[in-house]
Amino acid sequence: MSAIELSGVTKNFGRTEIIRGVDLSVRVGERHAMIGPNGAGKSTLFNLISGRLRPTAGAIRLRGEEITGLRPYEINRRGLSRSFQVTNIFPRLSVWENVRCAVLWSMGYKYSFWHNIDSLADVSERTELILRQINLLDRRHFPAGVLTYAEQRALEIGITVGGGAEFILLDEPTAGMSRAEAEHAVALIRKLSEGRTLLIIEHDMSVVFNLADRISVLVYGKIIASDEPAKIKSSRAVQEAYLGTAA
Amino acid sequence: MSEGAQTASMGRSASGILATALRYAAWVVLAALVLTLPKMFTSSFAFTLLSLMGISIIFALSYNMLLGQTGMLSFGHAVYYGLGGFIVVHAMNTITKNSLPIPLPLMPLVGGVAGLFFGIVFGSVSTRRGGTAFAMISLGLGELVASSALILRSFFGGEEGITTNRTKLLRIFDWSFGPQTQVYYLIAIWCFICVLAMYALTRTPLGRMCNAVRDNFERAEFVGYNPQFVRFLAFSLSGFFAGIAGGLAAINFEIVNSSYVGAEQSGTVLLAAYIGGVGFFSGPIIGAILVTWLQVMLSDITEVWQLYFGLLFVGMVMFAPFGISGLLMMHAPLWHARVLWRLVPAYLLALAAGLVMLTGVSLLIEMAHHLSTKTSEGPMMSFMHVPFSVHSFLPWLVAAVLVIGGYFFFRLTWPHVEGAWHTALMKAREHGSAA
Amino acid sequence: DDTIKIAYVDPLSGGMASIGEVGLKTFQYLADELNAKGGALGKKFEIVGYDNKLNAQETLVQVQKAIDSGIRIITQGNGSAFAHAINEFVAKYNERNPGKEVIFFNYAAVDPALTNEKCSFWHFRWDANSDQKMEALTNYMKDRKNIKKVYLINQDYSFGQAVRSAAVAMIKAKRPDIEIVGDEMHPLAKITDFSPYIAKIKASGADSVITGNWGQDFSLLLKAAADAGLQTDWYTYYAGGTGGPTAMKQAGLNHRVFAIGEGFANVGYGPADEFEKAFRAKYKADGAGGSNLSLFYPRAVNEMRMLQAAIVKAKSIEPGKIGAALEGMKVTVFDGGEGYMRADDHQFIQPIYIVSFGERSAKEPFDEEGTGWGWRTAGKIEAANTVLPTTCKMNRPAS
Amino acid sequence: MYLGWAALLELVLVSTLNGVLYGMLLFLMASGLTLIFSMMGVLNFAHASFYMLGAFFGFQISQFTGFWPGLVLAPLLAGVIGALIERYGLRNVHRHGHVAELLFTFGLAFVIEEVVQIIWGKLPLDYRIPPSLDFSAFTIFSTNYPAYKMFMLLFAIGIFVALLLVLTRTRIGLIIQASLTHPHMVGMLGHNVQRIFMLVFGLGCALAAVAGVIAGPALVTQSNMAALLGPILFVVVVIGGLGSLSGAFVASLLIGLLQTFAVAVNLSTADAFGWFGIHTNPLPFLSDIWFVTVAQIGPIMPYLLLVLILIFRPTGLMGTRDT
Amino acid sequence: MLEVEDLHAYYGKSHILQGVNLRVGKGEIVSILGRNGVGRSTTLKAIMGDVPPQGSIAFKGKAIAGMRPYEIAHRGLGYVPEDRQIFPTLTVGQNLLLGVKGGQRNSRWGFKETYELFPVLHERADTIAGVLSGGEHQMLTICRTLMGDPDLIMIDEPTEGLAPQMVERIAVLLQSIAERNISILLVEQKLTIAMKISHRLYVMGHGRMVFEGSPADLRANEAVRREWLEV
Ligand SMILES: Nc1ncnc2c1ncn2[C@@H]1O[C@H](COP(=O)(O)OP(=O)(O)OP(=O)(O)O)[C@@H](O)[C@H]1O
Ligand SMILES: Nc1ncnc2c1ncn2[C@@H]1O[C@H](COP(=O)(O)OP(=O)(O)OP(=O)(O)O)[C@@H](O)[C@H]1O
Ligand SMILES: [Mg+2]
Ligand SMILES: [Mg+2]
Repeated sequence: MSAIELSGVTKNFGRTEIIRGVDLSVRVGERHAMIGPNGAGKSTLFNLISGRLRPTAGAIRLRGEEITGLRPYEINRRGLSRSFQVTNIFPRLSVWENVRCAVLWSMGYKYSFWHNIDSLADVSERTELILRQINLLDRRHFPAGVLTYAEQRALEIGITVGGGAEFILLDEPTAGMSRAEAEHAVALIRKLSEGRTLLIIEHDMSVVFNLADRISVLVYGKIIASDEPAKIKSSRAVQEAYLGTAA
Repeated sequence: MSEGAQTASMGRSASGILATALRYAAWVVLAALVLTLPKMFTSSFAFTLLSLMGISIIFALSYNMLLGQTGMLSFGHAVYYGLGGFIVVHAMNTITKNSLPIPLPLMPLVGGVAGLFFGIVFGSVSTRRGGTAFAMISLGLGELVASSALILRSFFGGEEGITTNRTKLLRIFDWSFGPQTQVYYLIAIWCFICVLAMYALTRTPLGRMCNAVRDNFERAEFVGYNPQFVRFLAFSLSGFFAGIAGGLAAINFEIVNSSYVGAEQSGTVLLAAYIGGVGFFSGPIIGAILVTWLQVMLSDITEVWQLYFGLLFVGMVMFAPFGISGLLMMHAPLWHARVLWRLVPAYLLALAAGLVMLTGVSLLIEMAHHLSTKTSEGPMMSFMHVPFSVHSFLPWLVAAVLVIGGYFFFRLTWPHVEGAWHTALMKAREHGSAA
Repeated sequence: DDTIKIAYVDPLSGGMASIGEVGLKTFQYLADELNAKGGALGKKFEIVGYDNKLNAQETLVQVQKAIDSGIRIITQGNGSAFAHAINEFVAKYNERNPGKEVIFFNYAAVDPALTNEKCSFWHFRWDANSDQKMEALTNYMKDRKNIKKVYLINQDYSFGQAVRSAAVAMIKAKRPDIEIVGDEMHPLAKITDFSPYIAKIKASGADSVITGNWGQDFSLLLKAAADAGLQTDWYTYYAGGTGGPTAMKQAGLNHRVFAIGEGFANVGYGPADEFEKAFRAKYKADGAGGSNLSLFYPRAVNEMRMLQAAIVKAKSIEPGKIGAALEGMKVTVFDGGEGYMRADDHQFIQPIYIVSFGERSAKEPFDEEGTGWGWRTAGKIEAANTVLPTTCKMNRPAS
Repeated sequence: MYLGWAALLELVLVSTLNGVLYGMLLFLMASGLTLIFSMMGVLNFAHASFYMLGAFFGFQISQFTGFWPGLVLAPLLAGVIGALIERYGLRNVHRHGHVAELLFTFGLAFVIEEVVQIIWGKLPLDYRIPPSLDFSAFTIFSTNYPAYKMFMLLFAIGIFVALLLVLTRTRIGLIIQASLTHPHMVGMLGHNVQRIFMLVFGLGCALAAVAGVIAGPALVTQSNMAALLGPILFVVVVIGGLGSLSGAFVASLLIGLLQTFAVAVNLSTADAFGWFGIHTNPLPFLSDIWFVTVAQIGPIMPYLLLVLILIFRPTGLMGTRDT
Repeated sequence: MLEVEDLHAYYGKSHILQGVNLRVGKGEIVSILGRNGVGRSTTLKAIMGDVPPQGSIAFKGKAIAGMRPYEIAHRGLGYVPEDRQIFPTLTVGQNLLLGVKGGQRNSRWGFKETYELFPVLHERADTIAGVLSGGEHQMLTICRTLMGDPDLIMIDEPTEGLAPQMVERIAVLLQSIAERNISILLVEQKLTIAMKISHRLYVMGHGRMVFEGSPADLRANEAVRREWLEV
């Protein structure tokens, strides 16, 4: 049974059809990359899966269980967590609080107003762990808003994985990072996604090819190929539609 | 914002324990203060004033649960305060009528429940929206309730309202609650409990998620929370505390009327919270104390108190946008680094200059006021016990000199303040890195 | 100390400040007048203004403040709501603080309840209550045969309600033939455009309108009427209120608007005219549009003079004694004629005048708000014909 | 009371006319707020104060030169004051968000009211309609309609058209809206954001003042006229939809008609049930609800409308962006 | 065209630019390379007047240091920020329209040229810009600045988040812009295209320039590359 399964998913905005019948199946535990030209609909697809948008037609399943049209938080509680292409954090909260907020629900504290948040050892430990992994521990007291762009991208990932979700969607996590940072981020992502299912959008081919177990290519709202990296690299269609001469 | 982080990270460390100890100490001191305060004042009016302050502290804090914590700007918070008050009065009257064995001190709780109830009812519709939409809905609801208060006489008692008698309830250790002193202690204790409760609330998962929702509504949805529900909870809870405040007010005045739910009441609490500083828990407390004092006393000092009131607010938002507590907190690091004293001379200079200018300004205002509205009393007036004639040229000259002189004097002193501030901050930084 | 302090608790800021200040000036003038005559028991009168900001809680806070500063006589008038609040407060306070009693003089709050079911020994009212005024008004109207269709329009709050119900009842009783063609209640101080109401009045074919409206509700109502060219007589309570004359002049309703009260300029009673002259001379340019301030509260004059008399009579400034002395006290009222403080409900009984507003003849020296127009007496109802029964069960303090 | 057909027709016609007139008066007052609140997003609680300033300036000027010069000069004066306030006050407050702005204008309202009282006193002024317009334009069913009201109507429409042109012909609207999200970027694209804000705020104040000058003589010119105006203007703007001038126009009409007809209809729940033969009050407590008439609640209907609209259609009637 | 000498800039107390010198000639493509956080973006912001600059900045021979950003823009300096700053509530068309400066005529760039360049923008002309794809955001910002018809355009990481073949197109675009003899000051992360299209290169490190020369020079200069670019 596949972890995330899309069948015949379409999405229109007004007249313009953006997603045109996507069938996609992400296997449990694999690292799955999604590539495709700008405006192909990758982020939109993420928005559909994560419940930010409702599909016009088609069904989306998580572990075989239908999640089409659920609210984002309901989907998140079913174990799917996503990051955003445009950094999306809690700017006025400290770095620490940012991650802690991501941890709280999954630890079962929900809307509690009878626990003292600072005496929740488990929460603090997990938060600290995450911060160490994205190595922002020394910046934890700073309001997230004043971090540099690269740091904010790292925090974005931290918030995404904070809840310990087993399905993780990352939308261009390394965008705007330098080589070095990108490589560090990839290492981090590899570590964090151990034993989880990862679906990642990237334009940086080096990242894609050294991270992904399988790759799907989305072009104008259709998946034109979905296969092992090697096959994708060699596929003509993909060459023309996407990689161009650069790769 | 990051105290939570500090305490958590410092966890079991000695300094952590010290900090916690200090925090509790602070509460104990506060409690002691609350109970001994009346002893310091002789005039019985002090009790009235302190009681009012206690009430508005609760109210302002409950308001800040919305504005400061959850980022919801409400123009109708008095609704929950007022309805709490009305329910309490009705309750008291029924209790008296049927002589039920329920003592007065429990009544605020009734108000709280009422506030909670209406918080849930109105919250369920209004918290669906945020930002300006929410603000405008709250404004609409406020107006609706306020107007209904004049229409639905059987419940609201028209514009003269409904009266009650607090002494007629079951007595415990024969406290009649007739004298203001006893009412003060009732309010003080409730105030203390509520402040404690609301403070605790800010350090719970819900409290933290309120901040998160305030900062980034959408992202909260993607970490598993239903932000609308978070807002709703915050709203209902703040309704609860507002209701308690309203109940206490009803007990204090023994009368409730439409003005309890009115826009004026809602506006005042917004002012109090903001002036005190919505960014800090202590802010609304300070604001409530200040604004209550101004409202009650300013009209004795000058007839044009509204002018000063207005000028104060304009000044505050322009020069202290983070409120009084914001100003104080700026100095916290210096205080910890024990370098605050370095600022004192510069501050005194600036203060002197500022006072000169302000004196000039208020002299101008008072003279203009006298000239315009007191023609019948003749030209003689007195300012700070100095009698003079507004028709003579000298006082105007003096005022002008004070204003302009004060202004330039201030301009001169300001660089010193900044300089002192920076050196102190540098010192504080070193101290910080050393520690 | 050697002053008799009186706390004047009324709006001195905000929307109604204009009215509150007129009252304050009046009382201060009266205090000076009495002091010039030596005060009472060798003590001077002093008026201390307290701003109740037109808010019930604030009213109580200010009263408390006054009491705490040693004041034991409180006077208030604007708004029956606040009068009720003070009345309740004072009653409770006196009960809880025996020996520290305070007394409440009400110079303008006209809700009948204050001297009926809500009456208290510590409350005295110098204004005729709204029922009495209606009694007088209807006594005057019943002889005016040209009145056939009456329209009632009032503010939707207790005072308006009182006016309305009294009017309905009394007209039915005294002139069954008069048809009440409309009975409108409109929200208090919320209407900016009265033309819809005027349209209805027109449609109803009324020849007279009775209204208790005051402030802008009065001015705007009249302006709208004039705009629409409505031709009716207006029987009002507060046409004389600040802004009223200005509005009537602007609306050009020459002697079509009638007002009722215990006294007006141009009543033609010597002493009153003297007083009026002096008063206006003192407060020249303090009135609307830089006009002279005219005496709007003859009742205040009665109140202060009777206070002085009562203190002298009681030989004490103890509120309890003053109250006792006031009960049943008979005096010649400001505009001439007999008046007395009825003991069983503390309602002052006095002659009442119906006046119309418009161009002046030689016999009418005084104008209002610099409009050039002034009051003309249309009728006088003797004190006896303003008496109404009371339901008050006064419980007097022991001793 | 029972009405014949003719009377009914009369009532409907007259009420419609009254409604439109009142609506236009509302729009006149709200037009400035649409610029400041609905375009710039500044919760300007001092709007009514500038309306009042307009009336008083107009009155003062009319004392020397008559009504018409006042109609021009008073708004100019108020506009300049507004612009200065933006330049030296509001601008610094702006970056601290809406609440700060709101409090600033809130305090400003206090200050303006007191200053007005110091200068002109607290009593109403005798601000007269210009003689040239002091006649009745026409008469329907023996109800006169004064020329001044017609003038008011035309003027309101004129302002509406003028504003519409300014906002559609120029990019001012766009620049302001863009500045709400990225002021610096707008600057770096070559637009002087600060100046535009200053001008727009000034213009908004000037429009408020125009309303004051025109409404002053028709209503009561007194130092409390600002307070009496109340939050109704915000209601108009929000119901119309933020960022939409036409919306404000429609909303004004809507509310004008709504209130006028509410008065005209004047039914109570009791009457309504009466038709169905129910004459006993089903809810003995709150008996008031039973006897409340539509006319009584007319003035609060706009707020009801506001709440409903915001819940079910947060963009308002014709709004472009979410409130 | 643009001469910058001894440029300093601060964020609060932290000294970010410590004496930057650079010049851009007419129709020239000049790139600034460097690691993250060395202050490349800040350099552009300082030139644009978005962060207060200290030092001398001359554009077309006139000193522009200390001018307000809109004045600088009116002098013909265009800026494409790294965080795009499109106006999310406005439509694509309106975003472009705002690029046009007041009182500007016979521009080299109008809607027509822009839409030819990126047809997708034409398709989305009436879409709210906030919902555009990352790539489309990038196209939009570049075009918006071009609409202002600048003589020198400063672009901060234009290829960030672009698909490979889109990167190609940007490179081509930049060259075609330069051919219309509009100068370009480019801040790039991706060495490849910078090397390909630049006439001259600067390498920046710790708030000042550490290398200036042609792509060839840089290719030759192993040391600089290792110390300042790679890790
Ligand atoms: N709400 C919307 N209304 C109209 N068009 C939309 C909307 N949301 C997205 N689009 C369009 O759908 C297309 C796909 O957008 P999407 O963000 O998914 O692209 P993408 O694959 O993520 O591209 P990139 O790699 O550049 O981020 C884009 O052309 C965008 O303009
Ligand atoms: N708003 C700010 N406040 C404080 N420091 C800042 C701010 N913006 C940037 N900085 C700091 O200034 C330094 C230079 O920032 P800049 O954005 O110019 O780096 P860069 O060379 O553009 O790197 P990047 O690849 O991240 O864009 C960084 O260390 C950053 O931390
Ligand atoms: Mg994308
Ligand atoms: Mg950068």
